[in-house]
Amino acid sequence: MSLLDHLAILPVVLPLVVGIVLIVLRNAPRALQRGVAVAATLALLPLALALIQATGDGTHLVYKLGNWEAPYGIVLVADRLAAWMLLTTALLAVFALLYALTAPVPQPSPQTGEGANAGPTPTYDRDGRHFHVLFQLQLFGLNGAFLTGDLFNLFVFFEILLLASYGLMLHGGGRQRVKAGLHYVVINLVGSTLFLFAVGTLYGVTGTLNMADLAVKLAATPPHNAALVQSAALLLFGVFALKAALLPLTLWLPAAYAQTSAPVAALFAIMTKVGAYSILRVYSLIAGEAAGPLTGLLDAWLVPLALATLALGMAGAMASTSLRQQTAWLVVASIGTLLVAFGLGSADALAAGLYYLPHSTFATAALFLLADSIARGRGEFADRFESGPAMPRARLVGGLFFAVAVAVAGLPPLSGFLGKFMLLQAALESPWMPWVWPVVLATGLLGVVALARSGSLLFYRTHTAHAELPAPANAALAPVVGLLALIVGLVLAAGPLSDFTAATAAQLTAPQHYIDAVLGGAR
Amino acid sequence: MTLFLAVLIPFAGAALVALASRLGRSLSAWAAGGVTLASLALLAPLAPLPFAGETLVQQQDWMPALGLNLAFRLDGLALLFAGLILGIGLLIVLYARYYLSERDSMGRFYAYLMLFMGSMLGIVLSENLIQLLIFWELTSLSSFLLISYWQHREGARRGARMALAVTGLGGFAMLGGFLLIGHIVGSYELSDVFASGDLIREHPLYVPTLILILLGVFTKSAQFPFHFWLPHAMAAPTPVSAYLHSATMVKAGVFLLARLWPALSGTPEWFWLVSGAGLATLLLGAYVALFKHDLKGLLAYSTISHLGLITLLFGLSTPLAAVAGVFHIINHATFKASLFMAAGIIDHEAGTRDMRRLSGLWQYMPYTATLAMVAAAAMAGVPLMNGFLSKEMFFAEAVHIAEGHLGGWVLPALVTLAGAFAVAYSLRFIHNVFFNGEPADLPKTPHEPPRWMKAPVEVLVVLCLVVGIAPALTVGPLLAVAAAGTLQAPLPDYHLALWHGFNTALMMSLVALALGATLYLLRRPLFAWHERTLARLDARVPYNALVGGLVGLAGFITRTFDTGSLQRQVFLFILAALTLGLVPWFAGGTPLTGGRAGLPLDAVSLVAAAALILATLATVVWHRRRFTALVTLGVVGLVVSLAFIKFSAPDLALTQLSVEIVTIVLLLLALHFLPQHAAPEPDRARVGRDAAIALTAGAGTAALAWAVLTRPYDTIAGYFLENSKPGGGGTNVVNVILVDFRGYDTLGEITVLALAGLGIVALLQNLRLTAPLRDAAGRVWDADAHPVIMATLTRILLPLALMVAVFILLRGHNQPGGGFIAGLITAVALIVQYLASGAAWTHQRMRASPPHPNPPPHAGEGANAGPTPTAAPPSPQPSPRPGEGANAGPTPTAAPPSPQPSPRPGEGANAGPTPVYDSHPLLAWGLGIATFTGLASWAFDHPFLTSTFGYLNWPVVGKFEVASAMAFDLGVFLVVVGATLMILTGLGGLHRAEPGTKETR
Amino acid sequence: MIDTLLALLVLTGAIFTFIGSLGLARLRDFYTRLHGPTKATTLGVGCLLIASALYFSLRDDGVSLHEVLVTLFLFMTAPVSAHLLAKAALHLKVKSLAPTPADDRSPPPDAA
Amino acid sequence: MEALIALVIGVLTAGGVFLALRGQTFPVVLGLTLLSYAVNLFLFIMGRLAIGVPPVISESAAGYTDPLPQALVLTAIVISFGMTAFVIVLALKARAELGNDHVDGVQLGEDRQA
Amino acid sequence: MLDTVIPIAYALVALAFAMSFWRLIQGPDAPDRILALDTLYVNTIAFLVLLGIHLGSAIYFEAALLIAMMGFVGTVALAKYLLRGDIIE
Amino acid sequence: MRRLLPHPLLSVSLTLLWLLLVNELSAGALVLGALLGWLIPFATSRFWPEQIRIRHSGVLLRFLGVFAVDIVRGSFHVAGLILKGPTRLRPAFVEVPLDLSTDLAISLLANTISLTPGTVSARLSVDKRTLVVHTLDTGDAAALVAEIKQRYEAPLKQVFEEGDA
Repeated sequence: MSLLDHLAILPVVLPLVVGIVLIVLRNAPRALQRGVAVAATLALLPLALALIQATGDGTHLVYKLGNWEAPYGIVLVADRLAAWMLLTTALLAVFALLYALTAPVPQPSPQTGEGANAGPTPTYDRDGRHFHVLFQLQLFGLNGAFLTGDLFNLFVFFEILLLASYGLMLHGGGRQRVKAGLHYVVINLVGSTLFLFAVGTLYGVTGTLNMADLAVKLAATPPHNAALVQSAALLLFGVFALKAALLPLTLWLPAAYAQTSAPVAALFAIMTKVGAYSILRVYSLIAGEAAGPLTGLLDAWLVPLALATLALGMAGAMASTSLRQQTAWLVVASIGTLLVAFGLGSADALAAGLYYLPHSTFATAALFLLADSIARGRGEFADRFESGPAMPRARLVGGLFFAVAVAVAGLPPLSGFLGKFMLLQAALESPWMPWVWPVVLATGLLGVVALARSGSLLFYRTHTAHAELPAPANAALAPVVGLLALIVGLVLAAGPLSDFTAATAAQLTAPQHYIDAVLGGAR
Repeated sequence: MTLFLAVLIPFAGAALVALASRLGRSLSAWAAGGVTLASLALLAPLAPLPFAGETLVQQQDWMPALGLNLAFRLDGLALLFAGLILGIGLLIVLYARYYLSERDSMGRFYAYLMLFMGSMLGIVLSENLIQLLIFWELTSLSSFLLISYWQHREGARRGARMALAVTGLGGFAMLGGFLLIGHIVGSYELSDVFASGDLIREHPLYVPTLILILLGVFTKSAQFPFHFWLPHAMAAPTPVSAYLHSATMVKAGVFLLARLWPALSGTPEWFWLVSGAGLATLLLGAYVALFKHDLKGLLAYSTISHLGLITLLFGLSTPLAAVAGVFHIINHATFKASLFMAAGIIDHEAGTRDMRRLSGLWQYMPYTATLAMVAAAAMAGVPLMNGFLSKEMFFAEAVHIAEGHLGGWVLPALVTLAGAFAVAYSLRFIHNVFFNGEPADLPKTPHEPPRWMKAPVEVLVVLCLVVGIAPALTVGPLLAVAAAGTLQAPLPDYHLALWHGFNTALMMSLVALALGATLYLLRRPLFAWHERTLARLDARVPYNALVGGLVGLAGFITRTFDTGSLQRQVFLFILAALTLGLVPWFAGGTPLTGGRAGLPLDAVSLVAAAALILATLATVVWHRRRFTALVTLGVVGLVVSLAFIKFSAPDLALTQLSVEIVTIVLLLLALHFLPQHAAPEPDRARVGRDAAIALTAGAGTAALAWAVLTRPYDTIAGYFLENSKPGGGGTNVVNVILVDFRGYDTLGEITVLALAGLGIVALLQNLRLTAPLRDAAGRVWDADAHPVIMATLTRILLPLALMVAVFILLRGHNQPGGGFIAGLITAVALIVQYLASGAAWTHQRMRASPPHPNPPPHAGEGANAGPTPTAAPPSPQPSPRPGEGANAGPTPTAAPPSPQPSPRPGEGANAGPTPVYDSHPLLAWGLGIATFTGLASWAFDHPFLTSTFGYLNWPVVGKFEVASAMAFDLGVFLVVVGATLMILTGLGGLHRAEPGTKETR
Repeated sequence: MIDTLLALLVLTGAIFTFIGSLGLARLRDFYTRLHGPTKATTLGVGCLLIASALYFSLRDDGVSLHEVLVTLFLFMTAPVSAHLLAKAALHLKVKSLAPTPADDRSPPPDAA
Repeated sequence: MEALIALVIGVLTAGGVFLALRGQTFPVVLGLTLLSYAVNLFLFIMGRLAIGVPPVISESAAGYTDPLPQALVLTAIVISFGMTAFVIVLALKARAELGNDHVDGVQLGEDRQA
Repeated sequence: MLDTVIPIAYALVALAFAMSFWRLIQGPDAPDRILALDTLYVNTIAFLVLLGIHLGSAIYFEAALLIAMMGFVGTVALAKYLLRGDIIE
Repeated sequence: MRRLLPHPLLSVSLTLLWLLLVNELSAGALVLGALLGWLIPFATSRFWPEQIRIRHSGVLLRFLGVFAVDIVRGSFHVAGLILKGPTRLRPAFVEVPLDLSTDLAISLLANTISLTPGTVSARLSVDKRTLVVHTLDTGDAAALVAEIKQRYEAPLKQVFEEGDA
């Protein structure tokens, strides 16, 4: 076996090993730590691309951990969807990390009640201990979750990425952050409990944990077990919905994302997508066309909830009083849009959702990063929507804000528009169309209105500064530019990319291939 | 891809212009002009094609699968608009160069202008509807930037946002409309759409399609009731108004009417909706324009009115009306742009646009006045001007359409009335500004503008005249191709001439002129009446109320939903889970109880279960008596482990027991720093509600458990039982599953543990808590920190416990036990030392000795080639606590417990008074060993974590097993010890923080 | 014979275990209650463990002595627990039937 | 026996849920611990109840219970241990940052140490 | 002989368990509860030993050993909390 | 010697312990046990800085014998008291002055007292000179103190402390 045969596990093992190395290097010169962290994160890119390449022809790369056959051992399954998620994660991680390395932590404003501190402001990765370790292990958790083909293993990786995210979320501390973090942690712990109840029940009925095997077993569920497995599958949905922040389980998100540090919030842009991914992965397998009592299980739930989430997200964005808060609500809205696509379930809709997924990830991440620069540039006014001093380099930052806002609002010519276009087009065939269209279109408009108001307040309605404010460094803006470049890339390469997502969607709507690839050896 | 390039040039030019502005103000103007010319030059050679009756379509794949391609089209209509955009654009560039003041950033202005120009060109040259929409939205965005150009002005900001919101609304609606068209036709290409006109009109979705598209059109072209944004957009610099709000952007709406005319028009719905809105707008705009005191306000409403006129023409659905519409588009662009520029000149030179202050400017700027008068005459529809010609055609069509209908006089009467108002406001524009006595306290003394500021106006005014006098010679061919492009069909028979004889239309024109003059003469009573009545109606009020209401509603929803309360979140989550879990059962058909026989009940179990239930209840009831609750929780844990034992899970029992104790220790540590008395419950209703949902949740899980337990199942477990020994080399199947079959889970699990440790370390940073000096009852703590008897005895226990840990670790593969339990035993044994002898004492002793027993040699000699910790006692660590972080020097390395852990020189310098044992190396070693064991299988061409085992037979010792899984388990062991110690010592170290220490980052 | 001994040991053990808990439940102040579990229960478990050792030694033809370990642990830890609890009770001034000794007022040797 | 176990799980869950809904951090932690007991038991019994047949291979064994749920529970126990530890420390951190031990940082009634 | 004794022994141990638990609930003071918990641990050991003899399996031995160790640690920690508040100092 | 084998006694005990743990007496177990018995004291040597020296092994053995008997006696005694009922008890706190000085000996004494008839050592004074003992049923406090000193303290002092002071 060459290293290439281990391709499916490399994106998982690499961050783990690097995480361990970084624990070892915790007292080494900072440059070395950073170098290792950046190199490792960058290295995920070629790996993800190689996986895209390897799965591009429809192959399911099945990696049998411990060399045990499929339903017994744990398998990793890399298909187009997994590769797509990995690539998105890797790209996002690079920029989030770069930002953490270069941008200085904002001075705590008097409002947050922290004492003023003297001395040079550190960058985010120096604001607390173990940033890089936590960051790498977060990637370990994310990549593991995207690749696993085992339901319980998914739980384990959920926990890894959650615990790493707790550490990252609370990194640096502070009153509001700790409060938001406490909520985030507790609600997710309750969620994990539910995950176990659901997995347990599924095992108790089917006697298996492998997702492909589960799909087979569940499809053959006898009628006297129907409600039981439906119940379990819906509970599982509840867990994923919580991670995805689907209504009514949204409430943890706005505070958590708004209060954490900018690079972490940016990285978290992918976190809700894990929930969405899981919904897609699991229910495309166990609730597909020929899934016995589970057929169409989520049909009645997902779309209305996602639409409500979208609406609530936009309402929150309209009502927000600071940019970070608004961005957090926009994350909610974007997840709503994404899940509308997943909920519609047709191949076209899935393709639209999958195209929209990296877009919304990059766009909201960019907005988080930019909000941080803005907050720093406006001194004590931070990112609150109040008339404040004109920030230094307002033209440049304002221009970036405009571009990012266009992306987030889903306006042309950026990829958000294309995603929504694809989504609306796909919705045409669906009975949900009379609901999807008005909500998606109306919330799009609300997003424009809300962001126009924010931009106008932050950049236009200014008075002269009475104090010297720090200008945002190029280094802090570069990741934003980078993410924007990715979004532009999504537009320019929309053809091939949408073909890829269409192929991915086709793969997902025909789960039999997945099942055969995983169980082929055992049967 | 010439067309594509022509559209692209302004976009690229925007960047160029912005860059050029760094080199000089005029340079950016030159650059902007150059860009416009370049685009023009690119298009010019293609112009003959439409004249030859050809339609140029250029296409490039973008998202072919979705029907979205880069496709451009040059036909007559496109050519006309492209010409208008670029031609007038060029004039505006010139004009703005002189209009903008020193304080205004030229580069920004021209960059925005170029963006807009490119977007506008994109709209008119698009072949693909979705692509058209993209450019459509881009015009909204770039006009937002242009309107808010003077961002320090409140009006500009508001106007820009309003314009964006209203046109944005239209854009989103139009997206829907286009998608429906695409759905009906199967393509977004205009060529296909034109070919499917009948298909569209007969489709059941025709009406929604039409309404959605018209929403886009009406918002963009400021049609009633969406007209109100346009006057507010006048806060923009005048060149912007002249360009966007007369010649181009607002024309995008009517352009679209023209563009989709072949596909959508000809139905009653089209007729009523379009011409209705047009007529209303025509009248309203004309009426309001008369009463505006702001020059630009007057022009804005006039624009609205004329756009209504054009809309009305397209709404009439006859080919001739469409031709008239196209014609009026041209004419309106010329005269209105020139009027705006004239207004800008007046504003620029006189310092105000308020007609109540302006008057008698004729004597200061006669030349400008002349130009303005000619243009205003065109606006009023005075003969010899181009405005007259199209208005004539319009009147004729209005009469023609109304003929033969009951009440056929209504439409002609109304349009004549509108014409009269147009005459009146044009008169007012001229008379009020240039005559009507002397000017009153103007900010500046007016004078003629610079030469080149007038030039654009001159050009346009000349056009007005030339077209007005000799239409057939000048505009005739262009109108013909443009109209042909609109109709996508042979042109109707029409005749462009100044004189058509005495017909109805001429009569209407004359009536309008006379009536208009009368209206103007009667202006004083009219103004007074208007002030009292209709002036108070302002469309902005409902708009603001709507937006305010939306924001308020959004705030209300958000606040109602998101109260920032964790309890609410948890409540919602549990409610959601209950709903999800219960819903499937309502369908019926699934019995709760299955057919599997159960085990008989026995007394001991009953007692134990009763104790567990009571202890749980006690914990719940006494949760505010915290210490007691903790003790009862201990009982719960104990009975749970008993249950594990009872039902054949010794491994679980061992684990549960150890975890239980460590958790209690943790909770005790926490309890010390938390308030000792709980706050009272807020209200009984809350408690009742929570109790209800808790009981429901309990009942739900109990039912779920019951449902599963009473059902038989097939499991994959047989495989594990069969393969555990032959395949995994161990007889304890649970352990083999953990380290082998599902070793990957375990790797993840220890990562979680390590993460918990690391996360806690990060969390503890800067954490300062003051420990209470008295207990809950107010007693001072006992003075004896480390009771001698306890300390002595626990020291004896340590080696014993370590021995047991090694035993448990080694046997794990074959008997209940394993790395996790062994790790916890070790950690607990060390914790007892902390408990009994104190942190300082223990840390001192742990510095030089490994806190874990040296693993037996053979455990390290399996597949795992890594150095065993035997060789590597963790090196001494200085305090990693941040409080002591004042030491700037590099903290001594710790890191990989290398085989020769020689401490760096100078290390002792920053070792604080109470050294803290650093568990990081343990953690790193543990994770490292586990991961490396997994990776080692790569060397043997096996997947990650493939295990291997064998039997060795040594003299004296005898035969024993060596398995790579054991090395993995060793890793688990080390992580558990490391993480547990890290957590507990971190927490235990809290009190050492002096109270009141200032936090430092 | 052995069987009887075994049964006797088991029964004795169980009875002592019972009596220990009975004392815990019945006696009227903390300090007297402390005696039951510390001694009777410990011995009870000791008896049971000896029975177990005997049982497994007989059954599996080999000496089974690891029960001794548990006994050893118990005998080492039970008095320490009892001592600490008594100390804690004295500190907390728990109600006592016997007059409690005066507070130990001398300064602590290693006050933190 | 099955009914008894189901009842026990139900009670544990109910207690856990009730405590998780309290306002102070300490009962919430207690509640989470109870919930984890409940779910561990639940997951465990998914291998059905069996007495005296531990999954340790030996010649004399009468049979074996399903080992897989046990392995899963073991993993779950460890994970919930890590999580509990984290949330306990977080509760302390919140106490320090928020000044009281309410989950939302609001003051309800007295807090003697504040 | 053994077979008749074991159920009796079970019953006695169960009763002991119940009484210890009663004391735990009853209190009245914290040391009482800790003592009761400690006794419960010891009772559990007794139960485990009985179970071992009953089922003829030595597999429960480690659990007993562990309970002996862990019960001690728990008791010590709880008692120390009463004495000092801070248990690791 | 001390470097190579810090606590010979401990090592032997641990080896024995190992044999008990694995519950078999085989060459392999012995080797491994001895190895662990040798290694673990290294690991824990810092926790046990002082040498434990035992003199008068005979005294120790006799003490252990007395102790074992007393445990059984004590248990029966206490069991009897419990069964007789709570009203018959005459509990008391008795202060025992100590002659022992090392922590180990004091601790062992305290434990011995706790395990034997009707007594629990409740508190050690801070100066380690007095041990407060709670008794379940005391007739004569002085006699009890004397018995404790003679029966348990004297042998312990002989074994662990003679010649040290």
